Amino acid sequence: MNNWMLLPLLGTLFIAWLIFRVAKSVSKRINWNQRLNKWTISTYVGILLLAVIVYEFIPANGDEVIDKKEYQALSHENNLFEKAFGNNEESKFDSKFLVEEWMEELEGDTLEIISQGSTFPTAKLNIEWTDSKEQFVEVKMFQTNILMNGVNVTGKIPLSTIEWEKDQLVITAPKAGELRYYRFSNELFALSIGDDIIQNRGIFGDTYIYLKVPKHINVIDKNGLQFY
Amino acid sequence: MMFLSNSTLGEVVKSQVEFKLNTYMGAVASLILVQIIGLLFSMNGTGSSGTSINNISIHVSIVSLDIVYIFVALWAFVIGNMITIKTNWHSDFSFVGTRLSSSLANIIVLCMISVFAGVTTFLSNYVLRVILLLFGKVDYVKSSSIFDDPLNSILNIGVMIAFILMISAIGYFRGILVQNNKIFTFLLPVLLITILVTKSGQKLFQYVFIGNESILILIVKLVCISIVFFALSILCSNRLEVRS
Amino acid sequence: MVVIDCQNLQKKYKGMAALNGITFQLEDHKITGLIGRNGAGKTTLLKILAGFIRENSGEVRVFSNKPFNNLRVSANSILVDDQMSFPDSLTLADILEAAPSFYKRWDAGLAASLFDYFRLNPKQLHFKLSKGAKATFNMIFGLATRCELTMFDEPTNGMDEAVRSDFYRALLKEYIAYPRSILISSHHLAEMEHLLEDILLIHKGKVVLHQSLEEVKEYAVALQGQTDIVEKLTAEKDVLHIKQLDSHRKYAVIKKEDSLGVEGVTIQTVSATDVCMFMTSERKGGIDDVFK
Amino acid sequence: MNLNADSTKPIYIQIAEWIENEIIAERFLSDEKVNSQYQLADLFNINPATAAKGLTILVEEQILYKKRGLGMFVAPEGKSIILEKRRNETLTRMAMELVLEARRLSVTEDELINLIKQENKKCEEEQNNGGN
Repeated sequence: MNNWMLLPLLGTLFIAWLIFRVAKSVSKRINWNQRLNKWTISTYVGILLLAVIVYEFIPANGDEVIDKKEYQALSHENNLFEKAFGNNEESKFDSKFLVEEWMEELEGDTLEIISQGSTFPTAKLNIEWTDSKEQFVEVKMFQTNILMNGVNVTGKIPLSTIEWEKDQLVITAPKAGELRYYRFSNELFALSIGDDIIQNRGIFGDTYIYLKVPKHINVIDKNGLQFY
Repeated sequence: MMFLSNSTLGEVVKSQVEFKLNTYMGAVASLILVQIIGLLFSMNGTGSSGTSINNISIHVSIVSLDIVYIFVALWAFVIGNMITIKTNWHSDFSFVGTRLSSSLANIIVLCMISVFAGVTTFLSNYVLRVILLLFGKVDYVKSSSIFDDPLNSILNIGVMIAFILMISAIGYFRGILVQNNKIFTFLLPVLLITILVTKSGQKLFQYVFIGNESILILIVKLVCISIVFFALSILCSNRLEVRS
Repeated sequence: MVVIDCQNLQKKYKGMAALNGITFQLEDHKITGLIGRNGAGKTTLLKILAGFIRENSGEVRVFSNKPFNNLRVSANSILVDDQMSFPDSLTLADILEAAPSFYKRWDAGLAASLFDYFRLNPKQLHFKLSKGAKATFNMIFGLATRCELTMFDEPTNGMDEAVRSDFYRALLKEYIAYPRSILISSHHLAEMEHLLEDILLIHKGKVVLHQSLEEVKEYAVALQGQTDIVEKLTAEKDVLHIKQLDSHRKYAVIKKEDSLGVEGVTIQTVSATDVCMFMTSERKGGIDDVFK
Repeated sequence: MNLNADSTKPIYIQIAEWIENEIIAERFLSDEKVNSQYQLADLFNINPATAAKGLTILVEEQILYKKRGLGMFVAPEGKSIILEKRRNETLTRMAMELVLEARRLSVTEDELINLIKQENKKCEEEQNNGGN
């Protein structure tokens, strides 16, 4: 426990204390009688119980929080893929991550890779050099698992788009957007015990682009997308 | 002929508990206000984590009990303290009672209030859930409800009750000390800060509150601490003079 | 039967002796007036008897128990004073409703009719009452408990004249209907003298006199007449009070004796109030001495 | 009903006298029950013990007698005792005052006796006149 960590806590306590002070002086002025008190308390308890029941009947329009085992499995898949990707072991790529693949014939001897729409790279790129003498470049795009607070949001994140323009591979980041979720907890955040905390269940997957390029082609990677 | 009525300690404590529950009804009602303020502060989530992937920022707002709980804990301290103020302590002696019976009745009432506060705090979360789901335009993650994991819910309620009880016990103890000697008003905060700042004090805190293997152990620890404070309070109040 | 038994009771506040060796016994079912000047120790004594505060030394027994922290004493005694407090959140009606579960002999009918008679507002909060209304309510509460030992500390403080006489009347009626031991402290002896059976006069933390009221009334006589004759009569006697009336006449109070009839001196009775006043005054001449 | 609290007479004596007056006025007849100490206390707003003391005096003078558990009753000869007593006490006292006053005014004993005789004659004449 750090001493500085106490400061925001003390701040909160101070604000709460102020609220108490005000509430106290206000309540002194109101002449609460016992009947009103009893009525208030029972009404409040009634509302609470009603809320519990109503909550059960609100249809679930959201995702479930995945459990620990599933989280570990997904995390493992991502790790395996990343390793294989870095080692150019195409055979080990998990086919479920594949988003799309195609071939493109280059006109010249250079391939320029351009990343736009974002100040930082939105995809990871790796190149496998082939012995082919032809002008064909093979492209595969992958997307690995993304988890936030135990929610699988993989399908909800739009991917970068890839376009060919005269020997240029243009990777455009999706338009800036926002995903907002509420997750309700029965527990005290401050008291979460052990290392199995839902808040920690996050996997930050990526978009991967795997190119097979003939050796004689010169690749210009201005934005440094290449993965080493 | 004298007609002396004999009351047993149990009878007197029972009457005092009933009387005090009636007396502190307003204080219990104030808990509702406290919880509502806490809920308003919790509207935007008590904790949130966010990250940005592919230009998309993802926010998960966690609506937990923490903010409400901080308010309620403070409330519990104030209530524990309030029970010891002169009018309340002295009014016991307008009726039948000894210092022991008053202390026991106060402790029982604090236990009952703590249970009420713990349970309502836990349930107040559901009011927020319903309000956010019905009136807020956001996606939400289907989160566990009481019925999904009853055992865990009960343990969570238990730890809340135990925490509130402990804080009210501390508040009560503080009140009794101040009734004994006004100097404690200043002495106790100084003592608390000293404990929080020193290494050994922090170790003690860590031992008690952090790194518990299970919630159950934490509950047991909290209840034990409460018992210690209550026992000290009984000892300190047993010589307290009234209306002097 | 003895209700209160004090032996050499002492109590100090911050080094100052409030009670300095009080010894007396109180028989049951008597109305006793606890009389004394301000600071004589009346309130301290009553608080010790009620078990509110603890004596420093000496013995105190109420119903043969030490009153401090004793349930039996608490259940059978009540001390009504202006410091009597009730929770701020309860109305007067709430308080009266809560009382029967504590006091087994609580007389709800009496409480209700006195409450009506004195036109108290049942929805009023105790701490918001005026001084007089508070005293009236406390008095009603004290009477309705029907405790075997009922103690009043300056009960009429703040009450107006009409309420005072109503209070004394109510107290007497209650006492006749349900006899109990009543101890009333006051420095206005005259207004409640008719009620009392005994007087317990204390001064500077000590008991000066504990006798029946009639005895106190006959305790002393006043001699009034020519200075030289009065002086001759009171020579070698215990003079309680002496006052020069004019240039040749004197007024002296002495303990009562027979055969004082001497020409030139009139003999007058001395009221209980005056006896108490003379016995607790510092100087024989009273305030007049100061202006000599 | 009020007693004279400022009177030099003790309250219990005033109580005793009140009962005596009631007996003389025949509001209590012989062998009839008189007010109990509690009734007297209530009536005169005094402590019952004081009232009891007044009753005790009358019992000692045999004006009243006590029946255990029932209360106090007027003795058959109660009224005559009171009259006798009053005659003795009151007249003696008045005679004393008369003598003192006469001395102060230098009136001789014979003159005083003559004065009394005169007064007595006047009274008798008035009674006779009234009778006719």
